[in-house]
Amino acid sequence: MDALTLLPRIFDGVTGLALLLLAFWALASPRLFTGIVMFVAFGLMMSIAWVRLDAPDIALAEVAIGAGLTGALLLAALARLSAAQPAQESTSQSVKRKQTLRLFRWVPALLLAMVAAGLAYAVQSLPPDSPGLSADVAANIARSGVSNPVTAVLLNFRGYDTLLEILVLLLALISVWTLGGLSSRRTVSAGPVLDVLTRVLTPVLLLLSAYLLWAGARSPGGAFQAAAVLAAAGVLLLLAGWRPHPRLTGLPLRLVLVAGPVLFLAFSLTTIATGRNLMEYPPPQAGVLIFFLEAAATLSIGVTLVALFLAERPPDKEGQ
Amino acid sequence: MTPSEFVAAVLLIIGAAFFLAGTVGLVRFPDVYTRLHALTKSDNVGLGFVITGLAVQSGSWFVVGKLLLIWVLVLAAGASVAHLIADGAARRGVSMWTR
Amino acid sequence: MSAAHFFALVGVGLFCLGLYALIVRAHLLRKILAVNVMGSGVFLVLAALAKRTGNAAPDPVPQAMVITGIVVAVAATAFALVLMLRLVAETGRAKLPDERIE
Amino acid sequence: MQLFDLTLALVLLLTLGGGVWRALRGPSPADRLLAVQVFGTTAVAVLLLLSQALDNAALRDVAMVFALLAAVTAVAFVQRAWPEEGADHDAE
Repeated sequence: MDALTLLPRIFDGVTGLALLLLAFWALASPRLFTGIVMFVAFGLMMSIAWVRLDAPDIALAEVAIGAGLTGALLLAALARLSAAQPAQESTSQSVKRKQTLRLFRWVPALLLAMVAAGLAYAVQSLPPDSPGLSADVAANIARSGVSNPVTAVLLNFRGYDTLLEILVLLLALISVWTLGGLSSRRTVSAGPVLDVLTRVLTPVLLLLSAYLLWAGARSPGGAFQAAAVLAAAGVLLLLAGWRPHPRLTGLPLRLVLVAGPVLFLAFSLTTIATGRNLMEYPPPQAGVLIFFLEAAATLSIGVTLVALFLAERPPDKEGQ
Repeated sequence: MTPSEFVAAVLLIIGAAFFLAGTVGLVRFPDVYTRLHALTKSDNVGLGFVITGLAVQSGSWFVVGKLLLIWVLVLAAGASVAHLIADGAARRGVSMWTR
Repeated sequence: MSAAHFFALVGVGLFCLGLYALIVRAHLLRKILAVNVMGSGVFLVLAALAKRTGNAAPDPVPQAMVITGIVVAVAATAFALVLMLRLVAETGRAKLPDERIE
Repeated sequence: MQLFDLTLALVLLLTLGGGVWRALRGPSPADRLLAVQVFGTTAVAVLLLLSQALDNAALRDVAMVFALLAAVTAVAFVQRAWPEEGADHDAE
């Protein structure tokens, strides 16, 4: 076997092993903080795995969400957790019980080893070559309005997936608000360096978000990646101490949140009313329609993610 | 091997050496400030050499521009983060290593 | 073994690792991490199986589903974290109630 | 050159082991966070090398997103999750 076929295999092997080890330490390290650090590193390693699997679209999404959002979400939650719950001693009774429980850990371990063996056998017995739906996508890509097959699937062939996903995000935010949200925390003042960093990075991030949205039609990118970068800009602003003006968190915020879903729903209803299938684009206008729907989806998803990070419930009416 | 390929290879190897040195420093240095110092070497110089080497390889001005943009962004973010961590550690009274 | 099958097996490993931690770790934040690792394992299996196309471009349909899944996972994580913090605010513990201890 | 770039990417991937060791060892939270920063920068370099070796221009976009967002986790740590020295809340 020559070096040019062997080397990628070694690379894949190292990546796979690193994934398993990082996941193990994320779940097994004694400190929560170490676990979170390992989980963030795990996400970064996942993006290398996506690259090796010829999935740059997924790599972009993983990087944008893993580097920008997940770490910030988990660390902010950990901070609130330590503020709410000072370190507590375990009672001797619970320690004893823990020890008994630890003795019986081999039961789930054994069961899961069997599950793993079964799943591994199932994966191994799948045929090595299976084009799946790629031939169908390739046959219809010219009518979809975009040339990036992943964007074509997300926005055209299976546009209802994206519609439902936006609704799921909105549902998550509504659930957070229904729980009463979290009380706002004292803001640590940003200091001059972070202040300048935020001022420089935020416009660049907005530009990058717009670029990914625009590039998604023909190369990796698209609404989700753009939205994740947009959300990262918002998270950075929140971390630097910026808060939206109260006048913006009432009706304007809610209008932005529902802009994407409403536009998608309106479009779906229009396609049905004009005798087409659900979300079947008229081929000549497909490219333009997809772009506008994606732009609205980007804005709504991005703002929803920022609101999920903030997790504060805005007042129902001004002055209340 | 053409001269430009040779130059690219040398630059890339220097870059990788800086990454290696940064990792050794991260493992071996005694406190958070010195480790930060080692880390910023791989950030700035290591990535800088790797990017210069790749720029020599690429043969397209568009790619060179993008690579330089990436380097500038990493520099700005890395320097700011290094300052934030060092400043935070100093304000929390993390003691410095003395011989 | 092809790269596709190898990464699919890694995905299976991640799923089982996450499921085990979900069962044995008591802290809720750790359980949230465990569910995320399980999700990553599933995504890895999906995207790896999409690559069984030889040298041609991989199947875009599973890839699109994984992208949707990643965004849904982060939203679900955010919601789960808020749920956890509410539970801590109510009970003072970041663990699920266990009657036999109290 | 393709072989050379791939080898170098593999070497950089292996240097991440040092970062993981530091993240596990600590001792302070800041030390653990440094490992994340090393991961970020090294991953940018690996992605750029892979982009050249596999001739895939999209990976440079991935590296760019990475470069821009690497700061966000660190800022979240400094602004929110960094406990006062001596305080140790994060043990379970």
